[in-house]
Amino acid sequence: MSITYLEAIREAQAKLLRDDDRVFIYGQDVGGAFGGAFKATKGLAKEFPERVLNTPISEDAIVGAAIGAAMQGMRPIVEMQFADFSSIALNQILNNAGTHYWRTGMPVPITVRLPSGGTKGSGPFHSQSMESLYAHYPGLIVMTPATVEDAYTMLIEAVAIDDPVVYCEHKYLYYHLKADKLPDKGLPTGRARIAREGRDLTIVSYSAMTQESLAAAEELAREGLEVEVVDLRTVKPLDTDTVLASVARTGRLLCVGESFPWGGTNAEVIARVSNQGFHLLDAAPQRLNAKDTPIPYHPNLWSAHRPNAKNIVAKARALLRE
Amino acid sequence: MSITYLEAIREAQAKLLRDDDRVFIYGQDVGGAFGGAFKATKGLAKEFPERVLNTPISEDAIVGAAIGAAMQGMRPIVEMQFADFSSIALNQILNNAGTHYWRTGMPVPITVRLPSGGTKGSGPFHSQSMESLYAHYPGLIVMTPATVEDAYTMLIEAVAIDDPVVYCEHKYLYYHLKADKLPDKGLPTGRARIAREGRDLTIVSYSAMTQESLAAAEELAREGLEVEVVDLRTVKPLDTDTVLASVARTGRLLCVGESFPWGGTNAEVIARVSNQGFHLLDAAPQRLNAKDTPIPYHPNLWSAHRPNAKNIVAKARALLRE
Amino acid sequence: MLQTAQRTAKSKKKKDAPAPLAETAADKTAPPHERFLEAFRWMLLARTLEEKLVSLYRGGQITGGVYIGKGQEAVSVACGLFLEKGDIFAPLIRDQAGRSAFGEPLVDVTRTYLGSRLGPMRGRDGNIHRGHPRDNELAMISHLGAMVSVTVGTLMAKRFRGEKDFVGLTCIGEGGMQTGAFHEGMNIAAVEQVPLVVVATNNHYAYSTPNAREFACDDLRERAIGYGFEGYSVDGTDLTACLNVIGGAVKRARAGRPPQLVVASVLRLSGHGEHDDASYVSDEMKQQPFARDCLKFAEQTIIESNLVDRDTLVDWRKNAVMQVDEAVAAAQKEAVPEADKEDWCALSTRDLVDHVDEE
Amino acid sequence: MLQTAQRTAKSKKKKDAPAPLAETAADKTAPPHERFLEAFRWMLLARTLEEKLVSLYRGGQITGGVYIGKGQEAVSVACGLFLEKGDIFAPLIRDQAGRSAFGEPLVDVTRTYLGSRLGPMRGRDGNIHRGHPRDNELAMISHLGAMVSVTVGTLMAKRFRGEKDFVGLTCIGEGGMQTGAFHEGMNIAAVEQVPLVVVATNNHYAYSTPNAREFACDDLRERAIGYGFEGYSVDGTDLTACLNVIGGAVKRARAGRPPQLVVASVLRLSGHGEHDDASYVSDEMKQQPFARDCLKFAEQTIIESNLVDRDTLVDWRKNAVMQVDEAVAAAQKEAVPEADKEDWCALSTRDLVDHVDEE
Ligand SMILES: Cc1ncc(C[n+]2csc(CCOP(=O)(O)OP(=O)(O)O)c2C)c(N)n1
Ligand SMILES: Cc1ncc(C[n+]2csc(CCOP(=O)(O)OP(=O)(O)O)c2C)c(N)n1
Ligand SMILES: [Mg+2]
Ligand SMILES: [Mg+2]
Repeated sequence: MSITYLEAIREAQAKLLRDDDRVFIYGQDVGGAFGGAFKATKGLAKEFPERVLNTPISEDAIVGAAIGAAMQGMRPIVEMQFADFSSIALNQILNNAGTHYWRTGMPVPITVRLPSGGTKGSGPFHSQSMESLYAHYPGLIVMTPATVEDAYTMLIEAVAIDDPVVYCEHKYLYYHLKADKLPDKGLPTGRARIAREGRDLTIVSYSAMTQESLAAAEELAREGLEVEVVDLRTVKPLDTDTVLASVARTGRLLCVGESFPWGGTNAEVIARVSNQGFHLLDAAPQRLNAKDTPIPYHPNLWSAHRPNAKNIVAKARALLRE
Repeated sequence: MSITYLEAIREAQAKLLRDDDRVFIYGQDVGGAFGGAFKATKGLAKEFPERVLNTPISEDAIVGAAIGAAMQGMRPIVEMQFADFSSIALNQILNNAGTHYWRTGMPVPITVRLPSGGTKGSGPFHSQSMESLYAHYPGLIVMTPATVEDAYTMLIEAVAIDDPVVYCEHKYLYYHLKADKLPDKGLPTGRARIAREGRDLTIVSYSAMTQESLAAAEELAREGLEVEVVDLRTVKPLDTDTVLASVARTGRLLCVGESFPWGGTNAEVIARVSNQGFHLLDAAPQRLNAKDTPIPYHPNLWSAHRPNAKNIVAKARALLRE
Repeated sequence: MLQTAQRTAKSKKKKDAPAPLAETAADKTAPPHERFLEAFRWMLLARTLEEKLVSLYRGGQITGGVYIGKGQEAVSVACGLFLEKGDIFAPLIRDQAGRSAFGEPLVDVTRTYLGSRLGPMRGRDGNIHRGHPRDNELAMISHLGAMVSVTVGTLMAKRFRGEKDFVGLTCIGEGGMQTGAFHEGMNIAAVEQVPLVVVATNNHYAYSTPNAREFACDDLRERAIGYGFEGYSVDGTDLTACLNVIGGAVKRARAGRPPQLVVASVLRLSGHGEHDDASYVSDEMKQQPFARDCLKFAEQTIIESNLVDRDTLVDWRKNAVMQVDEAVAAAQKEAVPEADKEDWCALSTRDLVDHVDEE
Repeated sequence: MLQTAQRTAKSKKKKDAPAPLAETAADKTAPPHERFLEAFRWMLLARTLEEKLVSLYRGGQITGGVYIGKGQEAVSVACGLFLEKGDIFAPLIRDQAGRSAFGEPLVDVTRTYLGSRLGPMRGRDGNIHRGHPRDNELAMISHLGAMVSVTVGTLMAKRFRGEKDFVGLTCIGEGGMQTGAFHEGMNIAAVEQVPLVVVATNNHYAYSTPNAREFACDDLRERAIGYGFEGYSVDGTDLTACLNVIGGAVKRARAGRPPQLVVASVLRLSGHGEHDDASYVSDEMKQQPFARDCLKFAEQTIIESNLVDRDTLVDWRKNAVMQVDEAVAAAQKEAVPEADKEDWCALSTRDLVDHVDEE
């Protein structure tokens, strides 16, 4: 049996609905026989008609309602149809969910699923990676699973956590990524994973870029270059220790992320390593981001806009030459 | 004659309205005899009743309307009552204004004024610094004036620029900061300013934190420590060259910003210097941010939440000891 | 848990108003004039408290803004008075009367305004940004309109859990009705068919902005039908009318009718906040019928129809002043927060807190 | 500048439809049946084009989604047909007919779907996310509701400049009406009293979501009064009715009446996009009167009332196919964008572009 990243997300939600009647799924087109724009909730409304609910096109109210339900003891999972549309819910996520525990002492355990990242032909408004906006503000946990196993266990973890979680699932991995089976448990939340060991260079990445980085590492291995790939898993909290330990081994750091270049996860990782691991670095830390324009529709442009194995390899080679 | 930071913003808008009939001011309570929550448009509606207009409490539509007017040749200035409420307009700013030129070839010259930053007793929703959210996305210029002179010339520049500008004016500086007169022109947009020269340490800051940094530099000077203070003026574009040149002189970098710690301007500056000026650094680059919680209401908490001259001095001393 | 908390709130409430009247608060079948008298006493308490807050503010003893509900007490008290244990209340800027009637202890107000560490917000948030979510009094965020959908969610949760006969009530101003969040919240309430009452007070200004620049329909009540709400108007200066119309709306929502919108008309009899002299409010405005002071008018009714004698009114006033002074004195004695005693954690899950720089 | 651009558009339009009829497009006093016939031809052209796009999509020649307006051509064409030089049009997902009637060259559609570098979006954006802002055809962003306030702003600008007799028209679906952005946009249009027409098409689904989970009022037209709009309903399957009602709304807005809301009722006769088999649409739904195919019904009217003979209809169909084939062939010949030929600048002010890392 082989299961995809997308199926893992559906399986996690099925399990959550079965095991915990505080859980409900709320979002556009998640219900009925349809099961969501990406089918991440396919079949769930049949089994749990009262707890898998279609909503109006009202992202602010969808998250607002989830917050209210969480205050009353529920464990809502919100599906945004695309991460890009969470801009409409951003105020509820940052200013209501993110501040509530600190202000009142009562946490709001909501999980907001963001189908994130670029895919061919999706264009400026169906391709965004928004983890950096949410991680910048206090009070939120931001998950960015890069594997089928993590997609499954981290979503279950997200719902278990008493604090609000923004769960960024990558649309490019939905079908591309497969595993043989689903684990019962994964690494603890907030712990990064050494996706591949190596002693020449550390690549820190997350979500779909972990897969591109692993492909790049493969290729570089053929040249005898041993690249260590760190998968952050959550960008907030960010596992600085694991990153530093890797840089201590390699002395070289390349950060790879799909979001826009100014600020964001790559900048944060480099800032931490430069600050706490300055003496560990044998060369200037580098980063690869998407370009600083909207995400293009045409595949020719899109494939050049996002980092990919090819330019990761090039950047890594240059860095290894220093 | 002495003029405050706030008066400079009003003067700039008066001049813009007088010199250019494409300019209009749009926002909550900006009109009538009232002239805005902070009086930044006081008296302007009297002189230009048709071009200083009160709006409903509809941030999304306020910015949407400004975008439409800009497409038709106007030069709207939007006043958000507090930066914090721009979360409601964020979608129009990022996804409409920020993408329009790249998508269609037609820029939308809007200026969105964000009364930003903390003041005593303002609490979680009237104190935010949001420049990092806007700078992360493509297509926007983000200004953060730190002086009365810049508040004036940069606002005039903002309206002259064909691209959308997010103009972050700091509420703490409104009354605290005074100048003798207003200049006709300032440094070019995108150019950082050496606010104080020194050869021992570079402090990179912007907005109100430039003032705290200068106060810290004063104090350190008494101990014979010469701190160079770089005022970024715009956080996007970010003047890497001026920062690097300063670090080349001092070998030490401390970034000071008032926004939340994860990501943002401080991380971006450190990432650039570590990447492009790695060999210039004699010690690990440091940063001081606000704490990673909502901004507290009580002055005892607020003054500990934001960086200030006192802990800048402490951090600088430690860094100079390395 | 919720219930204990609720009980504490109710018992605290007994402390605010003398027992006999407080009892009738629970007893929703109280004869009209008793309900009216209890409402009047909460209004009196709110007005007394807010006058005190204003003087503290003028005396420089309150940091930040002070936002009062002067002129809106009749609407507000009716919002709190008909809610029972297990109901949800999401008050807004000008709901001191309703908060007290719902069971918010007076000392919570003074603690929050004075930044006491013992207050519900512990000095982390201030003034009207307070609540007891565990006691079903939601803590508003500033962004207007945002609390409508949150209230809807609390009611969905109660339905999920199989609770019965509950309602939720939230308040908004005519300005806040123009936010997208309000629209989405109203619509989703109707789609989910939750027992929600939305009380909108048109006090004719959003800060300095008059109705003409806020909306363009003749009567905001007309929006109800477009959402699938039942809509009512009420003279917000008339306590009797407020009790009838808002009480009726709560009853209908509880009985399973569609969500209810009540639009009250008043004039804000203060500045937007105490920093604001409201010089933009014309004398002509102040002559309008909706500018009538609801508290004065209620007192007049009491006197004219002899509901209680003048001595009792004097006692009630004294009692209100006493309670307010107690609440202020108590909060003033208490410790304010100190930075080094805070743990500065925005997450309840301590081991998931992110550490940007090692200190 | 705007005018030249507009002229080009209009002349391009001549190319799409044969001269005599195109002329009547400008001539708004054309006798009803000529207007009807012109409208029918734009509908036919849109249907023909979109059928072609679907086959290209099925053949794997289009990257990304294809979103068509099948069943909504009568509403859409009426949206474009009454707009004149200097008017603003902000079309949405299902407005191929209206776009063509407004003057969007057919080749822009094929260029955008096929990613030609010569298209208005130059391969940077695709499918329905296209426009000619300089020709007053706004380029929608995906976020529903966002274009309403943008259209309001364009009309405010025209008023600032002292222009006269202009209108703006924007389209929305019943799903998009539930967004906060739509609410804020409607309200601000009424507050600013701009000459705006909003045409909302209730095609009974938002993607897979039926009306029952979208809103809870009986008739969305009832929202007009709450905004201070004038509201009308129309059978979106009846071209004559669409021309009368939408044409009338445009006329009233132009004449200085309040903003106009027209709510049309139809069934989406396709999937949400071509990737969607719409299996969630019940047969019962498909039996409803609003499920009638507006194009078939219009053609039936033409035949029954003998407006033109069958040969002419055949010619028109041929002409539509010819135009579509031309537009496809042209776009297919053209170069697609190449990464190294792009300047990757999101700002028009080149010297203000930020450079994160030196390359
Ligand atoms: C989304 C949003 N924008 C702006 C503000 C700033 N603000 C606070 S109160 C207020 C006026 C509110 O008017 P209204 O809703 O009528 O309530 P009232 O103060 O009259 O009781 C404004 C503009 C806000 N709180 N939220
Ligand atoms: C704010 C926002 N949320 C979600 C979406 C995703 N989305 C695109 S079209 C659509 C359905 C639109 O339904 P409706 O407005 O009725 O238009 P129709 O497709 O029926 O013509 C949705 C949910 C979006 N575009 N914008
Ligand atoms: Mg008001
Ligand atoms: Mg629809």
